[in-house]
Amino acid sequence: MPENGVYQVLDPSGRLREGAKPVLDDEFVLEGLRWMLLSRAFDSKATALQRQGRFGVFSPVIGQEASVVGSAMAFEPRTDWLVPQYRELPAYLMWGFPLVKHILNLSGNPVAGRIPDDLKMLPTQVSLAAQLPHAVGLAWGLQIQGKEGVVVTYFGEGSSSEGDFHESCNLAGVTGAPIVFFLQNNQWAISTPRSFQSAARYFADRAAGYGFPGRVVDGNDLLAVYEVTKEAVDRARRGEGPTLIESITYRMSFHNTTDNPSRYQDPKDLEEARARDPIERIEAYLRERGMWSDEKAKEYRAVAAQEIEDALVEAQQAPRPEPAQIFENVFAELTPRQAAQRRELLGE
Amino acid sequence: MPENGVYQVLDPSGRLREGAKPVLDDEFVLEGLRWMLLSRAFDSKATALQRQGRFGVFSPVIGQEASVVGSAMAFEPRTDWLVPQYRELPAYLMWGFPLVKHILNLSGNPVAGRIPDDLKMLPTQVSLAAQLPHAVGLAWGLQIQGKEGVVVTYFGEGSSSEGDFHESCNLAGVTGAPIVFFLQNNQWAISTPRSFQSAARYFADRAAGYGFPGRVVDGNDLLAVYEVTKEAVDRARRGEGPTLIESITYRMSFHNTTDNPSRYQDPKDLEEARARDPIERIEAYLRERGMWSDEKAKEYRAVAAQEIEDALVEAQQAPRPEPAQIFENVFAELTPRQAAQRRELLGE
Amino acid sequence: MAQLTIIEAIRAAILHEMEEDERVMILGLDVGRLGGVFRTTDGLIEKFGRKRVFDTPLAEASIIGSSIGLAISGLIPVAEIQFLGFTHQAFHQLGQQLGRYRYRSRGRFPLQVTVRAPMGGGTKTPEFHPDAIEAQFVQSPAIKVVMPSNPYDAKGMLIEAIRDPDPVLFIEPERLYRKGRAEVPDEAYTVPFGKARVAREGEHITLIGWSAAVEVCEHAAAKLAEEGISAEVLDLRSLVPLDIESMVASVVKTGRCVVVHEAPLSAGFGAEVVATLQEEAFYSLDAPIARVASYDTPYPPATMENLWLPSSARVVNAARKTVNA
Amino acid sequence: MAQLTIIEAIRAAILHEMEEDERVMILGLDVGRLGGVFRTTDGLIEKFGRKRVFDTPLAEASIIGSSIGLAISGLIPVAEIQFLGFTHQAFHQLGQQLGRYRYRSRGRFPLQVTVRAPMGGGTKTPEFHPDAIEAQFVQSPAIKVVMPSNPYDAKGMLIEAIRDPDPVLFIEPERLYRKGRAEVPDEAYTVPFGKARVAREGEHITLIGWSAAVEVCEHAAAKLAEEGISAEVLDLRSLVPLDIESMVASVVKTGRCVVVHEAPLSAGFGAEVVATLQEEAFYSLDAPIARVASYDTPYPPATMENLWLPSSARVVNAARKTVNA
Ligand SMILES: Cc1ncc(C[n+]2csc(CCOP(=O)(O)OP(=O)(O)O)c2C)c(N)n1
Ligand SMILES: Cc1ncc(C[n+]2csc(CCOP(=O)(O)OP(=O)(O)O)c2C)c(N)n1
Ligand SMILES: [Mg+2]
Ligand SMILES: [Mg+2]
Repeated sequence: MPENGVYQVLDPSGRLREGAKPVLDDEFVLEGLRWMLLSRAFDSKATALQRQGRFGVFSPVIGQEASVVGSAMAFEPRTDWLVPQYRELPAYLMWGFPLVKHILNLSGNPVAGRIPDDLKMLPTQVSLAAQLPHAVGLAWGLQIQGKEGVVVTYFGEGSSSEGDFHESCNLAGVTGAPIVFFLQNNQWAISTPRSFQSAARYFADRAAGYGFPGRVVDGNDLLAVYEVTKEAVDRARRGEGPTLIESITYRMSFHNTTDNPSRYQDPKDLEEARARDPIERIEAYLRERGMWSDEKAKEYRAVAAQEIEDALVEAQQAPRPEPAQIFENVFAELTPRQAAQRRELLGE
Repeated sequence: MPENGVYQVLDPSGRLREGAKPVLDDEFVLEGLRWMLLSRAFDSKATALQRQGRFGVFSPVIGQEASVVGSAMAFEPRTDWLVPQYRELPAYLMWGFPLVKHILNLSGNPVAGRIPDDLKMLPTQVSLAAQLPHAVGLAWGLQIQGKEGVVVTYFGEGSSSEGDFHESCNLAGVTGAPIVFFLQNNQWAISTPRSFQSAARYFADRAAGYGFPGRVVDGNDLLAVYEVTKEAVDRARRGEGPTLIESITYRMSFHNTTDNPSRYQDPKDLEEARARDPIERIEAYLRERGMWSDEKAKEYRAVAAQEIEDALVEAQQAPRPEPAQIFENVFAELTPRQAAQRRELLGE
Repeated sequence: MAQLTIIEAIRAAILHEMEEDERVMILGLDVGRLGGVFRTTDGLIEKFGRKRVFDTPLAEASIIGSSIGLAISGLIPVAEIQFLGFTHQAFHQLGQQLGRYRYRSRGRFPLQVTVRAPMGGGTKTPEFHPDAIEAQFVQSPAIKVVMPSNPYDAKGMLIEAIRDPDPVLFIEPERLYRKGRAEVPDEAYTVPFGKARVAREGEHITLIGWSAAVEVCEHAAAKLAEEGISAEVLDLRSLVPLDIESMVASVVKTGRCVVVHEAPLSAGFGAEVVATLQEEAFYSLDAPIARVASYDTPYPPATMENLWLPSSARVVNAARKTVNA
Repeated sequence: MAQLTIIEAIRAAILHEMEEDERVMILGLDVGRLGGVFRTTDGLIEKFGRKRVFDTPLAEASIIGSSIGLAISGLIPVAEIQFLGFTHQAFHQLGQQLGRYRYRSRGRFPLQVTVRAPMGGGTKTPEFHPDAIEAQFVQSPAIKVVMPSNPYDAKGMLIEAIRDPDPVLFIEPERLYRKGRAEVPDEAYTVPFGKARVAREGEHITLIGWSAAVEVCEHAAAKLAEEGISAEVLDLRSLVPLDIESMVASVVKTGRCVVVHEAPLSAGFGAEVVATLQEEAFYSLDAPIARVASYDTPYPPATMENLWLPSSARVVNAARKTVNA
């Protein structure tokens, strides 16, 4: 992957590239690794629970942990807004979204899974790329009102084929809104390979057509992702407008729990991707610096497992969804017809 | 306008730029000028008729004649397909569309204005950019079937902000379809100036994001427009895929007959644009080469005027639209409900 | 009190709300220097500047989509779509996103957004522009759909829309924009949604319309009066919420009804009106409810649009038949 | 004859038409190696190659829009939209362009295009995916809208759609894709559009449905039979063209009717059915026609969808009330 134009700090074995000077201090990197391990542990647990019918369909982050965590680390959740797609669990958690609420959403209790009022994040989006104009409007609105804050929006390379991508980037360019478009190029949109998605050399090449910079980064390199994103965040904070970042990574698991990649994926590709596992890479880096060991690895994994267990137990205690909730939050007030339908449903 | 990246053969006074070697022979250039003059003459006549209520709303080509004619000259209407927006009258005529039919369309008789069966052109499009995926599908379909032919589609810089632009270019890149995207950047979308439309330096910069070349050309320079388009056509014919051409020109008149540019246009801008009139430029060039004179100018203009008069007279003789036509060409066969409605309308 | 056209009434409403509340902003194609293609926003950019009166790039989905984000940021966007037919370019952002954000965020993000657009034919605009597609929005159940037919309602309902905490699609009757003036109070006032208006009282039959079709009903009622048929005209004004009570009350009184709309007949909102009335007033109906609508074809060439659109003559015919049934 | 699921019947139809006519091609998301997210195109890319089985970029408007051009070039595209809810991203290309090209070109360019998409809830798919928005397409008057409810019709109607010289929106009942098998002839056959199907004969009341709602009607009819109420079940099969004759004939016979659909009530296609019946069979109606539909809210969280979707219990209740009215 170290290719012309693709920013990298660590090589796939976790060694610093020649001349690279990491800007992140080790404690912060450790913190990043913690999130990555939590995400990975959650994905295995959730897959098991989904197979037992306790969770709905979900999309694991496996393979993309550095991409999501490294970028999210560059923001300040107190002032900055997160506008997700659906494959960025660790970012939601880093923004303060409780894992228990995520579990409630996955287990069909989204009412209890509502985003807390003090968190600056929007709900996940399944209508692909539809979140992009929302993110631009939000950033533009902050700018108009002189409010602090930068917006980050995540989306896949597949989603970037939608018209919404274009219209949003173009509007962001025109308004100079403080936004970072974070495109995760994980090589697949369900079964559609990257090469069928676009003939562009890099998706980031599109930024020029909107009048702002585009950057390409090795998405499996936590340090590189952080640095490139941080630069974009700083630009936006200085009022210099949007950046499009293409994070080149790999979806190391199924698209979602209904998918079976063996139908369309060459096992060799997956093997190669596994050799570039972002977690192993950052573990190797930290080990080299004396910050990581087998014991630490065990300890972190145990803590993550416990955190997940606790959240699962807590989720059990949440109130179950009630039929009346079907009619909540439709409008501030139900129309007479809706009110009548509600009475019918509740047998009132 | 001679700027870095903008291809030019003639300077605004009609002199050959240093080192420029025109590839068009003089007869062919004269032919181009003939179309340009016809278009200009038609626009004044049509404006007058519209003011008298004899024509519906229409959009003049004034100022963009070199852009439309120069590009259209690079195609072979016998094999190539024209997919228009609505501001490309001389291109329709060059494809063989009878002026009388154009007049019938403008005067509210589109049934009589149907495109003849043997012409390779699609109807004009008012849903902006909606024609672009049609053009791509058409080019791709020719490619799949091994049929000869290149497709050209015209659209404004305003239309290029629509999602359809993006999706179409991306699909064209992926399929490698034989198509030329011809973007007329006439600086305005109704009252919206080019600077509000996009922060991109050039619209043609967007091509890189789809994996094919983008070119920028002085759209008021007939020779330059021809050459750049011809190159793109040749590429497409060789099976090397799409090109995006940005033709930088100026809308020297109103958007359409309902518009009043004095509300939003700086008169100085218009004056400056007038000094770059594409017709005067090519006339000066031909005069310099001894191919043009005041007499010729008079003669060509007289011929154009006559052609328009003849078409207007012929249009008078076309059968008037009939109520029953409301129900023609809905489906191959009307549904029972539609048939009943038709009977109601006709009092049957 | 001044005599205003619908255009002027709309402008007055926006002006008032922008002066009153600095969070209110407008965005759309050509809303700035040009003042909109119909001049509804004339003079506003001079007063409020480009920050609050924003000429967007030519992309409808991003106009609606960014309005969602603007609202979340704390502003109150009033977005203009140049012609209702071009909401199709933004359909996924309108019904599914704007119309469901309160629901999908479980109340965390209500959206105070107004989307304005002119609708309807009779002015020889090209295809797509005049499409009467109001029923399609009603099928997106969490967006309000309102349609004034006169200057007084236009001002009051637009102020109501801008202040409504939920998204409102405000559809304007293009054909009536400058057709006639009516008394409109100078001060701000609101016309609540979900209340139909009795445009004319009558005894023998109820004519139900909305938007420009109300004028057609009124013409028809005048002609019917000459024949001794007393027609009540009900202007629905809002499709969501729907004033079922007033519809039923009128039809219970008259026992007969004709519904008139500009959209093609099939699956037009007229069908909902008929279905609702036959559910709620079945035993009061003395004759089948008739619908007068455009025909089930694409919008025809401009020279034939008046044959295609529902005319008062067709309404009179339908009413006569209904009364004699 | 083989026992096929709806999925298999659809695949058989496409396979047959592709073998028969080399102009037929398919395009859409994941239609190739994956065989579509529901496997309706399984095995086709292996047989016909990427030229005729094309995995497109992720962009619905370009799938429909390019199909228009493909048809003009001489091919017969069968486009797949992964879930009907995502036709909203393509709405301007569907109703306004695909649905009007014959009209706007005055007959020069008819478009032989089929657009397939699964519709409906009950399988816990996420929001937007299951939206039942069929009525919105009917408001675009020059596109055919057909909705099979069983394997036999799925095959015959899809072949009919592919051969139809006009654009056809072919909506598939996702919930029934693999639910049960039925006899399906091995050879090609067509089921003509505009003919409703009597799924069950009855005397006392007519239950009208389409797509997966037909199954709900059949369950309800079975329960009603236990109570001595003999319900006729009419499967409309095609909304455009609509078989008004069969609807009327059944209701004239029974005098009572319940219409069932998955879309939210307001402005759903049920309204059109009711409005048409009350126009055409007014004097035969012994009670108001009832509608059983989803509620007027956005699609609810998956765990509650079965409370929201029309259930056979609700249909039984409505039928009882109607019969006793
Ligand atoms: C508008 C829309 N079209 C289609 C789908 C169905 N779908 C869900 S995920 C997906 C692939 C997304 O690929 P990408 O954007 O690359 O994200 P990734 O899943 O790789 O993270 C598709 C096609 C959808 N959810 N929304
Ligand atoms: C989808 C759509 N949105 C809006 C309009 C209204 N409209 C007609 S022409 C026009 C401006 C087009 O500008 P451009 O594409 O630059 O072409 P030009 O008129 O300059 O040739 C607009 C906004 C439309 N016809 N279609
Ligand atoms: Mg992807
Ligand atoms: Mg322009």
